[in-house]
Amino acid sequence: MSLTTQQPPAAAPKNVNRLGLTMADYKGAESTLCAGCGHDAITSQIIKAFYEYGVEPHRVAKLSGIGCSSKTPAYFLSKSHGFNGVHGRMPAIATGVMLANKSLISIGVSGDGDTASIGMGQFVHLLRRNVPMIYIIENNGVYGLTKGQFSATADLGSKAKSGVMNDLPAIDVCTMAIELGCNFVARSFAGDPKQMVALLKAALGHRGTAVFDVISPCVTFNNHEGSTKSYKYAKDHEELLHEISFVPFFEQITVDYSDGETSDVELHDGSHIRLRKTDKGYDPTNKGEALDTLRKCQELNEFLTGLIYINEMKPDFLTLLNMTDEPLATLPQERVQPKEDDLREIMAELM
Amino acid sequence: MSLTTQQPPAAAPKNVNRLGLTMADYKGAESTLCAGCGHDAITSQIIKAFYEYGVEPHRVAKLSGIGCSSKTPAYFLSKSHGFNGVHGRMPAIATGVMLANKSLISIGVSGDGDTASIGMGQFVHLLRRNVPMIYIIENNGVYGLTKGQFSATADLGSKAKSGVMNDLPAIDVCTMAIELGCNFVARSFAGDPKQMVALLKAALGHRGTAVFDVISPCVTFNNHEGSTKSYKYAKDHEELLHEISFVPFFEQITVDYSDGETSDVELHDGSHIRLRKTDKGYDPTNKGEALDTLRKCQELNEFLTGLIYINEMKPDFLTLLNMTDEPLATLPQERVQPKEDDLREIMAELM
Amino acid sequence: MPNQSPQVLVAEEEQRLNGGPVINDFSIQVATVNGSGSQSSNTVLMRSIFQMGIPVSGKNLFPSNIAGLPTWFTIRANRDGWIARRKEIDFLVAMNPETAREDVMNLDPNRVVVYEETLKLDQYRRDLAFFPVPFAKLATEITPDSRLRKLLANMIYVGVVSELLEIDPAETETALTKQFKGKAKAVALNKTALDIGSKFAKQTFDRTVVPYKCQRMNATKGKIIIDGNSAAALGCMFAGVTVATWYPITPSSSLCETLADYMKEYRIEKDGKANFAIVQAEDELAAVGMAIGAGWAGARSMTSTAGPGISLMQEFIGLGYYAEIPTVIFDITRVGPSTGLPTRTQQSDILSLAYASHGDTKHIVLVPASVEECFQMAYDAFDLAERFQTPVFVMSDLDLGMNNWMADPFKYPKEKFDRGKVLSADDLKRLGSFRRYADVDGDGIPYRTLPGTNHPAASYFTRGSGHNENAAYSERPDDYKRNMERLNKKYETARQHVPPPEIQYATGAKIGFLGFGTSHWAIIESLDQLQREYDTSVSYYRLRAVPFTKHLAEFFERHDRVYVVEQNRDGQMGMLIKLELPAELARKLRSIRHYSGIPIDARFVTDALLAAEKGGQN
Amino acid sequence: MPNQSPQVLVAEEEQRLNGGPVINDFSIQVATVNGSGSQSSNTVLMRSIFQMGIPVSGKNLFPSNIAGLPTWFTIRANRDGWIARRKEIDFLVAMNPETAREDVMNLDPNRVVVYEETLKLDQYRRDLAFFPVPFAKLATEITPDSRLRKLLANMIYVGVVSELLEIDPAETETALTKQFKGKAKAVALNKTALDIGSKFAKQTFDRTVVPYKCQRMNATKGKIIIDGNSAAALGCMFAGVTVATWYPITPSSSLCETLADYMKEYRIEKDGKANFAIVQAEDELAAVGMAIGAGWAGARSMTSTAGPGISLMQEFIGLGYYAEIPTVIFDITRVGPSTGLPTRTQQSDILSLAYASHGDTKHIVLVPASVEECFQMAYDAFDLAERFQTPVFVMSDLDLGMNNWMADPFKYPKEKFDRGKVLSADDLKRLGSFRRYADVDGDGIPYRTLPGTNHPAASYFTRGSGHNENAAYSERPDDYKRNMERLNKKYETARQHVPPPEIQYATGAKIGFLGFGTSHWAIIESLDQLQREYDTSVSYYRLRAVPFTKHLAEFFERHDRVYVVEQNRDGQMGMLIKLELPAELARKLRSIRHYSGIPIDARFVTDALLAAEKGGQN
Ligand SMILES: Cc1ncc(C[n+]2csc(CCOP(=O)(O)OP(=O)(O)O)c2C)c(N)n1
Ligand SMILES: Cc1ncc(C[n+]2csc(CCOP(=O)(O)OP(=O)(O)O)c2C)c(N)n1
Ligand code: SF4
Ligand code: SF4
Ligand SMILES: [Mg+2]
Ligand SMILES: [Mg+2]
Repeated sequence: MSLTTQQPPAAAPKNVNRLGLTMADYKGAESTLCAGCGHDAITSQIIKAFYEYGVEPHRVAKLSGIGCSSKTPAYFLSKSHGFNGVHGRMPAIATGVMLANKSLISIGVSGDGDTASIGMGQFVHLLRRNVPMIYIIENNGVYGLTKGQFSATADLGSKAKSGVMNDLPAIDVCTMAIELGCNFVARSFAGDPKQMVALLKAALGHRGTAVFDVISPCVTFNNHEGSTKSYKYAKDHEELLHEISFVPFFEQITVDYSDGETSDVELHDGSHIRLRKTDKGYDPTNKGEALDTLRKCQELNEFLTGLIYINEMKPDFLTLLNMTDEPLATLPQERVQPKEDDLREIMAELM
Repeated sequence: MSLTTQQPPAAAPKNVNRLGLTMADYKGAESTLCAGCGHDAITSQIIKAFYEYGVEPHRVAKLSGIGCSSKTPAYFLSKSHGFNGVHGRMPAIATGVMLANKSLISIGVSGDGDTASIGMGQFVHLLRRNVPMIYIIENNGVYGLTKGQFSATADLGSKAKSGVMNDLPAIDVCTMAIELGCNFVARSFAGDPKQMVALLKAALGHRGTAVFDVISPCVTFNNHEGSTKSYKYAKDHEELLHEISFVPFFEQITVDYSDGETSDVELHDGSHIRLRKTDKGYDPTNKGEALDTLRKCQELNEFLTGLIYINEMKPDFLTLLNMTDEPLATLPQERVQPKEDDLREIMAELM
Repeated sequence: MPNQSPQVLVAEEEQRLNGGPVINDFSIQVATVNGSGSQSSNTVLMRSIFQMGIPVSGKNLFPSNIAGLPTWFTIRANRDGWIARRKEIDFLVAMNPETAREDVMNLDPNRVVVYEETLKLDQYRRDLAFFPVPFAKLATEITPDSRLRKLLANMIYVGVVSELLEIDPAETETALTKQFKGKAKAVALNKTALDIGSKFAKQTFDRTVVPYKCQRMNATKGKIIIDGNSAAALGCMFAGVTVATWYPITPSSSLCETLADYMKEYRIEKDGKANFAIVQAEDELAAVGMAIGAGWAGARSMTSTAGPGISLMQEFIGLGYYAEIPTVIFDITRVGPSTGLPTRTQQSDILSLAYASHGDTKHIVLVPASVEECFQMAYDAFDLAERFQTPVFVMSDLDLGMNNWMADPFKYPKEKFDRGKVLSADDLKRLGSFRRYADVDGDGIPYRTLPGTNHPAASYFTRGSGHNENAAYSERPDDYKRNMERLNKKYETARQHVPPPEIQYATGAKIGFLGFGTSHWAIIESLDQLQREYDTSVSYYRLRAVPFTKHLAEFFERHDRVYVVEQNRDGQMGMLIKLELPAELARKLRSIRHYSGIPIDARFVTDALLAAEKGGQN
Repeated sequence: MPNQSPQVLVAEEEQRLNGGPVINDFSIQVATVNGSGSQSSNTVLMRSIFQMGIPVSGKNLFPSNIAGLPTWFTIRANRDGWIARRKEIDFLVAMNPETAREDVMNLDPNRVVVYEETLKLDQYRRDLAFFPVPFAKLATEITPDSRLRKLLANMIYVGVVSELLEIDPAETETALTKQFKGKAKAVALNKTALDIGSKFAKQTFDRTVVPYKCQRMNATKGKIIIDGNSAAALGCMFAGVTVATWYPITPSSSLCETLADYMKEYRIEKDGKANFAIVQAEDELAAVGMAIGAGWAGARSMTSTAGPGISLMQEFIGLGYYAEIPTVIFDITRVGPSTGLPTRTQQSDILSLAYASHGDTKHIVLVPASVEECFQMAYDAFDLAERFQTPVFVMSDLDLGMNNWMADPFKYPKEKFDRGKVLSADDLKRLGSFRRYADVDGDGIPYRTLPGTNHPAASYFTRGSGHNENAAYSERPDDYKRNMERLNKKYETARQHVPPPEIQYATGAKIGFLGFGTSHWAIIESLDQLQREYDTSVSYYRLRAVPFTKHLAEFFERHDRVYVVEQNRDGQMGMLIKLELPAELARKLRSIRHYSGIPIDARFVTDALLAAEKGGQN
């Protein structure tokens, strides 16, 4: 996300961000989700991250598919344009939006059904293209909106409320994303607001597809004993990669980061991600290590959270297309319509 | 593929297989592909493998999508039923076919466009389900039938005939398959008939989805200098995992296989795959090793051939569904229509 | 059809209230929020009335979300058997603070309101009978568990309403026991709540003030209550479906989910193995692809979906048509276009089904109007699909599919399945060979073999591209044309095999209704209204399938104007009819359209007809 | 329209041959296999005739594979300017051993055959003029490279044919140089082949035996030759398209491929950067999804496909309709259903486009008949899409899209783009706020803002589910109905903005043709045949868009019978017309249908009309 280059206001008043906006400016309509739904927790953290980062709301495009999760863009950033499309096809819409206006900051919210079931094909190709956007999967292992059927991320052996067991293996969207060349892959948990906000801000500093898989329990259909996507199970099986904090490009890096306990990753927009290693020691810029770690955790039925993989060197799709700097959407007629002489030349060729 | 349990004829006459059929019994209509097309080479090896294995033609269902590759089921096994469906959706058809008649042996032929572009979603979910079938991808990096556009397996930096370079990374269907839990993943090259036949026979002995990615040069649109899917490039960059040979279940295992130079894998139907290690030493039953090896080769722009991954322990989809032994398609009315008393009981419940 | 009551001269509603208690003719609306557990209470209430022998119907108007938004459940009791939606609410149970004011304001005068005391609804109107109940407080008497209390408040209103309507407490108890069958603790708890409600009402209110009463009658004996999706699921099961594939979508999900439940009960063989496969696919393209694959391989296969799924299935449907593969596709329609109103009802996929897919295509569509027909047509669809070797649609809708309907018990289908023209290995031994796409019998329907048939002549190659009679690839213009003309002939043959219409010629009637699906229930009640209130006889043609049968032209011939009643904006069934009829008959076609997402009601039909007839009759 | 030649009394074809050489009126067919490189030779041959000032058209009949299967290229030269397909072949170039016998047997008597000597085709018929040529042998004279020899044999037949038809060698050479422009070696080699061919013919044959001759005339001066897809691509480029997304499919691929070529030439800015994005999507669902996303964000976006793609796009199209998002969708139609005959032509996606998607939907469809219209309508489609905020279809076909057509040079569009009702930040400053789906102007068309608009009131939320005028989520029946009625009004408004029909009232005519798209060319020639041969005047209505304009009813009013000529089995455009017209006019509709996959020809139309008129005129 190439962000504004505005400077921070000299002495920012309290309760406003560097743009002078309040948290309320980043809120949306009231949620109609079930009380306690993980998705609402994510919505709150999106609001917080965008507020703290100081994103200009009018530059944001909120995109989604269909599902409880896909409804949430209506619940944050009401000053941004939003587009709630059809089931599983948000990636195509997002691609079109970014082609039309590269100056936008796209944030997509999808569900596990929306992404990993019906949407798998488009998800794969979005990653392959590396379309710049934040892509959040609010992952609850079920189809919430259609009342609790298993999705393709439901874990092998997870029990439905009805007692039926899922006997197909889960699709791991993070592994998939890394394999497909995605250069920002993170995972978090709706019950961990702090980590989520740091990762969301990091995603804002990144340019390319930032995949953010968030375990987001469905309190109505998948929060019971036997479920592997419940609050309790997630808490019990979380495997934290690192403590993560975020230093935005407009803040001075003050702490010394040669300290062996932390490592720093510089993002595309000049912001920094600071990782305080847990006992494991983990290098999120190493693709092989990322994949191995994911695989190992999978085998142990643990779920890994943190910044799993990052690579700030890979060009995004719009860069590959070598497009002009201004948004295509609003180029004036003079620029996009060749001249009369051009047509004459073409016609002459065809005579 | 759970195959016939027929015994081999005591003294089989020459030029017939254990069913008494000749190679001609496994041929199909004349090919209409371009002379020299890799797909035709694969067709020949399918004929050979099915002949040598002694598959009963009437038990085979040939399935495909749309493309030059997808036409080929018309060119082999004319005594088998064939179904050339719509573009990219062969997996769904195959799943339906196997549900209807589990005694069939399904062989699907697809292209890289058919599988990795339009068909990606269905391919992923076929693998997740582990539907028993042989799934061949005749991989030429282009859309042959629509005249040479890049497909999603075209390598980064590969040049089209027109000189245009592909600037998106290739999707590696083998990596994808292994990640998604596929338990038989092999890769070969249309220019290596011997390896292909051995792997095809191994696929016949396996139960579950057997993914077989075959680099199959398109002589018309992708066999030029600068292409990474040409005969020459493939030959120059092939990285052979092992010499492979196949011992069908109906043949005595005679050679001693404790010999350090070879290793043996027993397949579901009792056949054996014998791998003669190249200098590398490679264990195809180790998922991590398989993925690492693939990744390393990818980085070196080499392409790995051989049996990349195998796991004979995983149940296939039909087993998971706990279906009755006979084909559902032909169960008599008495078995599939509950009795009048059952309806009466149900009605009483609703009163 | 219910008996027609004697003619009355003014609008019935006002009349009733002035002339003493109205017996067995009223509607109750429970306004609540979804996810609050009122569903069971409403079912108990509806069943209690049903068990008293009074014809009843229940319609749930719910939002497209999971919990916390306004939901209205309407029960209509009608001694004459009219079970269509009725616009007017007689008895409101106002449980939802958010909508309570609007709910009350919408009532006609002199209606009854039961409500949570603290909402103080009596401040809004003076012309209603208000019955405040301290639901929350009463619930605390039962349990300290706050979640449970919320649920039990729902059963308390059942007690209150039963008392006020004079429903036999024994019936309510029976209904309750049935609802929580096997869960003794739930039965006991809910029974307590029920009793608290009725006791409170008895002690606090004068029930004679309530002008609506239930009196035992005998119009429901031996009948069942079921929703259309369950009925269709039963039809599929008894049709011997073996492969069902689906992707969740409202309002169709419950069809395959119920099917799965029934199949686990009745279709597991002695050795514990299933003689069926039900697969939740990754999307609708896969669902229909699997169904087509299975149909090709010989299974009785099906899938079920709603509008968005039908749109996604278009390519595969064309393959099914052109390559001639049997499968059954249920479309439980909802409000379109696009996502539309996913929890509201409409009949607006007609064009999408009748001509589904690009190129020249035409399809068979069965259109059930009742739960009996959901059962029967689901059953028939499999025979038709295999007979005609083509995808067959069953077009139901949300109102029929997801609401509970009273019905006669379904009849056991005793005929042999029609598995269509399938040649076995023995047939081939006799015949020597076969040509897959040849019109041997002159009916346009070719013969097929199944994969796995053990005969050297059995195999053939199926494709969605051009083919000749031998199923060989062909681009020859004559092969193509011959094949397309045979497909057309097949469609013509189907006219004689699809369910014929039900026709009711009213003596002397110059005008007729043409209806289908759930519009039926409003139409028959409107017929009665027109007769009683306006002395107007109208004939009625209930269409049950596309393609149409020969009866259609006859009906138009015998009337001056035919009003096609449908629940969509564009008059889609009328469009199909226009295309089918000669112009001199098509000119008689008029259109009555209701498309707000709420089920159509009789008064709307009656008024629309009268307005149109007044407006100009040419 | 070309000048009509004087009336003749008997069928022209036989006549011609008896009365001395036929000047500038014949058809050549080159029978070959695809992938053999004959395409350039055929283009050179066609261009040579064109350059002699003779009206000409070329049609390629090719198989759905890449190399080695029979292909026929037909050139029609006609002094009167008739460029529709003509069934009869006058001059056969038989290069394909596989079909040579059948090709020869299909000829009418007295026709001319040039063929590879070794095929010995003269054994099959005595009533043709045979010209054996040792192509293979002649080619060896040029090069020892066997692959090259095969290619050059093709240029040799151009030499032979040119000589026999008396085409000016200078023109052939010019055409050749143009064809291999910039490739000096290829020019030289091919020139040698050309010369060898003409020399051989000159030395070996008596060219006066050939009854067909080219004579210079002046009917093509200043004209261009182009295929419809390239013309459409140019239309898009000059309409300022910025985002084009596509998935390869015959016969539409060349549209976006050509667009990419032109854009790289004319739409790269001074700094080397592109002011457009062209993306090959992973499938059609993605292609249309990207186009819709881009349209929503304000780009002039488009995609291009054929029938199977249209089927796959149905869900997204419904979203575009209901959420009101502009984009342009080209459907270059081919033979359906399903994969059908992918390399043959048909007009059979009409219903799939006009009512695309589930629910109540109606769309704007533009129907070009000529390459000029491909250019112009491609251009117009962007204005209409943005004006009406909806997906707009351009329905071309394989015949128009992939074949070469003669045309006047395209006119530069000088108007300002119509970007529709888009509110800028300045507008919002003035207005204070806006309601996304309100019908402010009474034309059904609302206002929109683009994402990125820097004003606090700019944002709104787009969805395919129910919404009110403020774009807020709504399930209210009244909101839903109001919105759907506004969408209907918008469609009605569109009638005044789509391209009107071209109408030709023949004086005194009681009957009329109604045609559209490529059927046009057969119809205008048929009009001439009917006039000259049967003294029958017929009016002609060329439909250019759906929805129809007010002219339609008028045309039907003024005639007794209107024959809708179309290239599909089911008479799909006739169906749309029936639905639109009052019944008393609809009864006048008759249907002439050609659907074998081969382009329709004038004689077919003439014969069908005469048969129908004879058959009974009520
Ligand atoms: C084409 C199509 N098929 C099916 C549906 C029905 N549908 C709505 S949401 C949904 C699943 C949502 O699951 P998920 O993406 O996991 O979101 P969640 O509700 O769990 O947040 C489905 C199947 C639809 N809207 N469109
Ligand atoms: C829905 C649909 N879109 C597009 C096409 C056109 N099409 C036919 S084959 C093909 C690509 C085939 O490529 P691949 O699968 O790699 O096969 P190959 O020809 O290279 O063997 C395409 C795009 C189609 N038939 N159907
Ligand atoms: S159903 Fe589940 S996912 Fe949907 S809102 Fe409720 S808790 Fe959240
Ligand atoms: S175009 Fe390519 S893939 Fe197709 S048949 Fe020819 S060589 Fe094979
Ligand atoms: Mg989910
Ligand atoms: Mg390919």
